[in-house]
Amino acid sequence: MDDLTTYASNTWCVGCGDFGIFQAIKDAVKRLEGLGIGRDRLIMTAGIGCHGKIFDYLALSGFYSLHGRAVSTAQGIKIANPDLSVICFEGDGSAFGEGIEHLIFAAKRNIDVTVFLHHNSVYGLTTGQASPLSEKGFRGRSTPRGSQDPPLDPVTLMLDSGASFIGRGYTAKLPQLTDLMVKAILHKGFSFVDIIQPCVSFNNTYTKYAPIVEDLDRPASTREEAWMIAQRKDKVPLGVIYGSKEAPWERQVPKGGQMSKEERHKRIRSLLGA
Amino acid sequence: MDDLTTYASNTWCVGCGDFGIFQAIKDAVKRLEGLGIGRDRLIMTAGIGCHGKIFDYLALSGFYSLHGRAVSTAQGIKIANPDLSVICFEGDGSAFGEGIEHLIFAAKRNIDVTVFLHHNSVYGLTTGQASPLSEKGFRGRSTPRGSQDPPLDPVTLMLDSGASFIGRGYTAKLPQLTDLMVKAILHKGFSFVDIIQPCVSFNNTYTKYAPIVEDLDRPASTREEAWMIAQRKDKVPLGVIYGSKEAPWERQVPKGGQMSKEERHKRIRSLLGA
Amino acid sequence: MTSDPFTFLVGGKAGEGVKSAAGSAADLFSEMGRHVFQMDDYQSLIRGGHNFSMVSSDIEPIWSHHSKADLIVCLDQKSYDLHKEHVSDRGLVVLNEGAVEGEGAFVPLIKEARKYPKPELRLGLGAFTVLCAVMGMPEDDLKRILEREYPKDREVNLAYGLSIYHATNESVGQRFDPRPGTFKGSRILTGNEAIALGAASAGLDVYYAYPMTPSSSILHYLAAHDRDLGVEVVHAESEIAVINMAIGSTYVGARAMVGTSGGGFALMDEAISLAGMVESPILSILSSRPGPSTGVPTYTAQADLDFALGRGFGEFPQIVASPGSVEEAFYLASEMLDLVWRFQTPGIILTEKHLSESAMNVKLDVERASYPQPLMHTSGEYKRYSLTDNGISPLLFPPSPQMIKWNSYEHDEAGITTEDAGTIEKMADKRLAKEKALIRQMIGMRTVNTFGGGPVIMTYGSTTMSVMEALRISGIEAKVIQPVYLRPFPVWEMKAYMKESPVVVEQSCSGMFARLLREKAGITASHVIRRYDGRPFDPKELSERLKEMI
Amino acid sequence: MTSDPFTFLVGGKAGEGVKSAAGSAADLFSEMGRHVFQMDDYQSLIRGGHNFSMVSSDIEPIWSHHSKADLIVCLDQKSYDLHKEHVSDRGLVVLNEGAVEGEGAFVPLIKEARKYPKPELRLGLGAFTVLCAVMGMPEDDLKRILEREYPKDREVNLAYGLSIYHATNESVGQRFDPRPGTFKGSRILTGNEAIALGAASAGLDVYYAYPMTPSSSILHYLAAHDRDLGVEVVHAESEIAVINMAIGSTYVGARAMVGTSGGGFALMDEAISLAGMVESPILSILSSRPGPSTGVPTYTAQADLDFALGRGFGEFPQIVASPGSVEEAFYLASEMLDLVWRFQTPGIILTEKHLSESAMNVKLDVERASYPQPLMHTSGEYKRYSLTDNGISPLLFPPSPQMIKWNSYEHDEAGITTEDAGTIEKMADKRLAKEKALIRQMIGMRTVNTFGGGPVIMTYGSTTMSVMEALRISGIEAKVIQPVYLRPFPVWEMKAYMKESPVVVEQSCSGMFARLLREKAGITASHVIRRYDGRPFDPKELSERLKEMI
Ligand SMILES: Cc1ncc(C[n+]2csc(CCOP(=O)(O)OP(=O)(O)O)c2C)c(N)n1
Ligand SMILES: Cc1ncc(C[n+]2csc(CCOP(=O)(O)OP(=O)(O)O)c2C)c(N)n1
Ligand code: SF4
Ligand code: SF4
Ligand SMILES: [Mg+2]
Ligand SMILES: [Mg+2]
Repeated sequence: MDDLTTYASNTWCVGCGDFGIFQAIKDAVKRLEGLGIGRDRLIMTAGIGCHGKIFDYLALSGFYSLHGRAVSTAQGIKIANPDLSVICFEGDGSAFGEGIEHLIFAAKRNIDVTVFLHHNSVYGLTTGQASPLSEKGFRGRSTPRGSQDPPLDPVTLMLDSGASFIGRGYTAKLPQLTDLMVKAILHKGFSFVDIIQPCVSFNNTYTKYAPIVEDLDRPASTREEAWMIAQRKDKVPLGVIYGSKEAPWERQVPKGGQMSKEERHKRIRSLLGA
Repeated sequence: MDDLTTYASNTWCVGCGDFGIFQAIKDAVKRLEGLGIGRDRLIMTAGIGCHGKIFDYLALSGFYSLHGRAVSTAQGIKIANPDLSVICFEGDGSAFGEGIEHLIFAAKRNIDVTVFLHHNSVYGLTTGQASPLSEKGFRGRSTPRGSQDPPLDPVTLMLDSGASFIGRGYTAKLPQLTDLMVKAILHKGFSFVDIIQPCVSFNNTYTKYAPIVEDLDRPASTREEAWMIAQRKDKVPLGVIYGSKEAPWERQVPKGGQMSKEERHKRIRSLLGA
Repeated sequence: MTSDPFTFLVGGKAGEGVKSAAGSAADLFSEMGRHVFQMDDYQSLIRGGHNFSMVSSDIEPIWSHHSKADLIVCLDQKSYDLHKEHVSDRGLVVLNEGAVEGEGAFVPLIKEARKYPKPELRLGLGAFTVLCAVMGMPEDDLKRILEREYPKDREVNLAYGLSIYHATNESVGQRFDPRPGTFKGSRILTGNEAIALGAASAGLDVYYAYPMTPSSSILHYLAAHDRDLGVEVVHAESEIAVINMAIGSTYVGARAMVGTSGGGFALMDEAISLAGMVESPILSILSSRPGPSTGVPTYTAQADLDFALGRGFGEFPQIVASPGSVEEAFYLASEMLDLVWRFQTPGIILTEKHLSESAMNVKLDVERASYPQPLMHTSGEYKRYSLTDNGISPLLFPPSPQMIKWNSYEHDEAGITTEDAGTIEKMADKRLAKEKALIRQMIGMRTVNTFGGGPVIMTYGSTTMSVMEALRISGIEAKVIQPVYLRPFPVWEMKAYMKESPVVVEQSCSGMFARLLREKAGITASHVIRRYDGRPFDPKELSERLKEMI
Repeated sequence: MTSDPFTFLVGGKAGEGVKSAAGSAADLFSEMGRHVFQMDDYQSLIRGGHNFSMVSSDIEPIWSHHSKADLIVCLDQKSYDLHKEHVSDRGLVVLNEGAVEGEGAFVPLIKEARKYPKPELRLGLGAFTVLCAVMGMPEDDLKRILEREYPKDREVNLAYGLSIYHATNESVGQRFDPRPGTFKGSRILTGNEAIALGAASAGLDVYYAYPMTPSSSILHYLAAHDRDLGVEVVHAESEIAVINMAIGSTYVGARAMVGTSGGGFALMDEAISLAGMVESPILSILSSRPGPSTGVPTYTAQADLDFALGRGFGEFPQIVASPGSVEEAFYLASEMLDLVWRFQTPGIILTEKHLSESAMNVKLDVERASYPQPLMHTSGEYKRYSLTDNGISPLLFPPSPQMIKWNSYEHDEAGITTEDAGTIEKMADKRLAKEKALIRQMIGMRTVNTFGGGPVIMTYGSTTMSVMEALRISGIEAKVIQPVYLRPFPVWEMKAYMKESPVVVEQSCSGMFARLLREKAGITASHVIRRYDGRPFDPKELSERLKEMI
């Protein structure tokens, strides 16, 4: 057991893609330390689902949030203390079902938090119902004859909502995933990493993705280009899809100058005209 | 007072774009009657905001829903009785702020309801705060120094989410708006009409839009093309932007065969093995 | 007829078929005409960890599993370590040879399974076969039963099962001889299945849900039987969508229901208030687990009582009821659907994981289920919120040439928004009148169950089952009072007990139910027996605590 | 010092400046050293409709507007039709000449305004000028005051004002001579502003909200003064985002607050339970309007009492308090922020439109505000949920080399998820221990206000103001008991009144507060005076009803 792993016993299924994400983030944390981002300043939040269990296993400070709300919790942390780097582990049910509004608005704000999407296209922890990212026809316990509608595309939606960094990784390609994580965390502004994460128990997509994943040569240089990349059906591009230097969300009240009790009271007295 | 107007006293501000929407829907209802869709089968839902007041004024059956939930209410009506045509009047705060998840999933399902967006880029009824569709820099009572982030684009988002009919109208161009409404309601599947609706009290956009609106020659023939149209910044295209014949959401339990009490009890007895 | 209890416990990792082994055992005992209770204890994970299931059965009606088992089959070491003390005096512990160390009889469960693909998946079948063997089942019966219970991969399963059968016969032989009973023709159902079927019997048209333990099996069951039952099932994007869609469906006259647990129901709160205002008859199932917040998802608790009773803002009538057994769950679901349609107001069935996911064999009479027949508008001008003496306005559904307006704002009789002081007051009075009418109706109904006689014990919900079983096995004479309806609280019945100092039994830390009794009916408990570690009461332990107190 | 009441009423359409005319009048009386109460009655619309505002003032402390006015200025016909009966015996009605028909003095308000652009927007200024004139204000004073109150478009406003001044002098002349008082150096604040300032005094760092009447003015006020006060203000996408962001902010030690009304607060319910579990000190402002559901957005009610008291699922301590005046709102906001940080659990300030949006002039002592100083971890290994006698675990905020884990699942001391029975029980006990510690703390605090002596009247929240004013103006001797804290309910103080049969006054239809008194403290009301038409009590009418009863 390394020093980034807690004593919690790991209950992911053998072969689950989540192990890859766990390994990659540990490697990323170590790389970031080399780059001056100490693990004390790296705060995680997590949604509820199999993905969220990373909260118990990873020895970082953080907040195990509600199903669907980890992106809001993350933003609240960042807003209150912009000196922290905030990373958010989310499931596709949690982030694109229950709490999709928060993801869209975090991207719109371009707030400097990073979201890692455990994209297994299924509700894992609740035993395999269709998720918003499940293929049409997915047979789960709530759709025994197959789901009716096509999946949302996370990259397209994040792009159109205003995310300034978008990447896609695959739990079977760890060095690339680690790399993406480091880049996403270093990015100033909202960053989103779509991580293909097969669920061996309810949606084993290793065989589906293995032949169609493909590394991108270079990131798209415009949103249009990135959108086109996202529309590809034949291949699933991996790597940084888009990255731009748009101004991130900023506090209106500079945090550096957090006011003393005395200063505050003085100002309130003057507001009260007393 | 015509027979589509109730006795409720109208409290929209003089000059409000909502009057245009009110007139257009009344004209559309009459046109639809000519096409065999009686007003008894046309059910409306409305969100909470200035837009929602149309519920009180328009003499149709319907459901004055919650802020942000009119699209869900509409779907519940359609699911329970697919023989009805369901139209939903929504504000940009209600539909793209509070309840954006429902809009996205209605589009994803391609369920046969129609959403009319009162797009005034402001929270009207709560006295002028920035909405998710407000321009960057909008000064409202919650953003006195100007809002920080750019607006979402409703057409792009609806397109990404899977809407099969998308149009844009303008309250200053009534015949076109009426036309769009009729087409949207006749469309089988999820239809969305983005209606530019100036708010004379808090965001008077008549002068902004008048010079830049432009009629589209023809609808886009692919989603890609439609997406490109939506990205245009110089002109604001009006008319049908996209329309396709994708299979709409369908009941799994055919409504036609709604079961008698006797039949149901028989089947339950057999399920119980009794 | 004397008692002849028998309890089977099987433990192992998630994914090893523990639950289905227990399910097969339950089928077996039920077929023998015995009464059966099955309780599954599992963790919030998909593979690994520790799960166990218990099946208790008797020739008399039985209300709970017992925590001392006659046969314990340990598929893994953890099961042995955790449960070795739970063996009854005459009991037997069977160990998975090669995988588990300890005292007991070794059976080569995994060894034999390794001869076939996916050996772990077969262990449950092996455990069930052990049970059959120690009960002395003839080989032919076993074959027949295995084919029925494990129809997939038939050949392999049969071969494996027979090898375990022979191995068990060799190492243990017949050890038990549970007597056949007379309870024939019953059906094994979980509480959730009973609720689903009860609602379906009352004409449920649409069920909306977002998965959440321990309510999800209602969704799964109805989705699996949608066409059979004529119930449209929608798994929507969130609980907020769920409840708003469902309320939308009631607008056109569809009988709609939703189900969730605390977190999801909290999200529905705004819409419960909406239902109060538009007067929508929406029925919600709230199945509890330990909270607050995400809490302990797969375990049981009764700490959502205050929550269930305090839904929504503003004033409007609400109905909350909680069933005390699987059988009651069935009839109550239909009765509640009837009530919400009669009074056009939201209702909640409050239950807990212990009832939702435990199974009993029951005989149900579909004809006894209620079937809603709401008050319909017949003729003349229609006004959705017409003022009547009892506050109930007749219903009319589209399509109709008349205007039917449901409105979340305060409204006039026609459903048009109002800010007029007089109308605001009248409409508040109308909703209050409905509450009074509801109480009049309830006074004529059975709202409280009473069992037996003697010193008084008060309890409710799934804990009723634990109390009943504790009394049964210990022979304590007591009178059990179980309010089925919790809002409006049946003070008219309960005030008869104002002078009593009952023992209260509940699964909450702060004693919520005892407080409710005190505040609503002036009943002060002499003792409050609480359990709040996520586990249901063990009837034996409970009976000992009860003995000290009464 | 005898009483010298004076009431000004101005009515017109939304957009005509009714509210700001009343605001200017309030400033004027306040400057005279008089006590002031301003109540705005407006509809849920932006232009048109009917709004009116009332400013009552006296040389003695005053707690409410009066509904009989000494001067009524009717900008439109509706105002006249609705308010002509509301004139006091000595009172005067002024009519907008040419626009309003009726009995009274005509002043050419709109006629003169038409000489300038946007005439409607100036009517409020005109109404205010009428007030100045009938009070005999010298022309120079008027000029100074108009320049201060209407700084925009100065020239035109002054010219218009003077024309109205002369016209009024001609047609009416001086009619009133309200005496100057001694209450100098005060500041006019609404309840919402007082809450905002009270929280800011207690070190508020972040305020999150989504607009909702009648809470929105907290958002507007703090947004307008964010840098002055050092409070970051975020208008997020929904109330669910609001509360989850706010709770996230508390994780890093920021004092966070949210504000909303019933609908928005209902949506926050899941996160309130989250706060209970992670032990987040989050303070919420719940400002009520008539419900259920969308209800009547711009009016007042006290029908969310049960709602405020019953938030969240599962068991955890909660603090609910409701201020009875603008002054109390200020101190209570700071005290509540202190308490939630001390006990690391969610708190709610329950108030109503009538207090939130009504204004009083007050003198506040910022030094008397509380300032949270939570228990911090000092040394050694850090465990977020360390078990202590009183259940309170020390806090530590990132960045820190230690691991700080807040967890919505049930957890061990370090914050790691658990399903262990023993740990589940311990953590439930820990949260219950905090509740007990909270009660011990509250026993040493002022939790109930009592005023005067005589027969007992019980009330709470903004209705306290109506009751106090009713007593003052009628000279009825009575003892007013106002529980400021509602959860935990201060039974230790209230049980002193168990033998009383108080008159209860509240703004709910079903008598929620009376029920609370009965259920929690065994206090049975002799009479419950209820008003639930969206309007606050009129002190005069209330005093007459009280007279009959005590
Ligand atoms: C409000 C709420 N609704 C439902 C749940 C139940 N729930 C827990 S995990 C989960 C699904 C998780 O799916 P996903 O987010 O894709 O995560 P995965 O398990 O696949 O990693 C659900 C529905 C919950 N915890 N809270
Ligand atoms: C849950 C909830 N939150 C907030 C409100 C208050 N509210 C009423 S209308 C409105 C804004 C309306 O904006 P929009 O939807 O754009 O409608 P418009 O008034 O501009 O037509 C808000 C925030 C509410 N009614 N319900
Ligand atoms: S169920 Fe799927 S996502 Fe969950 S741990 Fe198992 S393999 Fe992973
Ligand atoms: S505030 Fe704006 S949107 Fe509302 S009625 Fe007035 S002009 Fe129309
Ligand atoms: Mg998933
Ligand atoms: Mg708007």
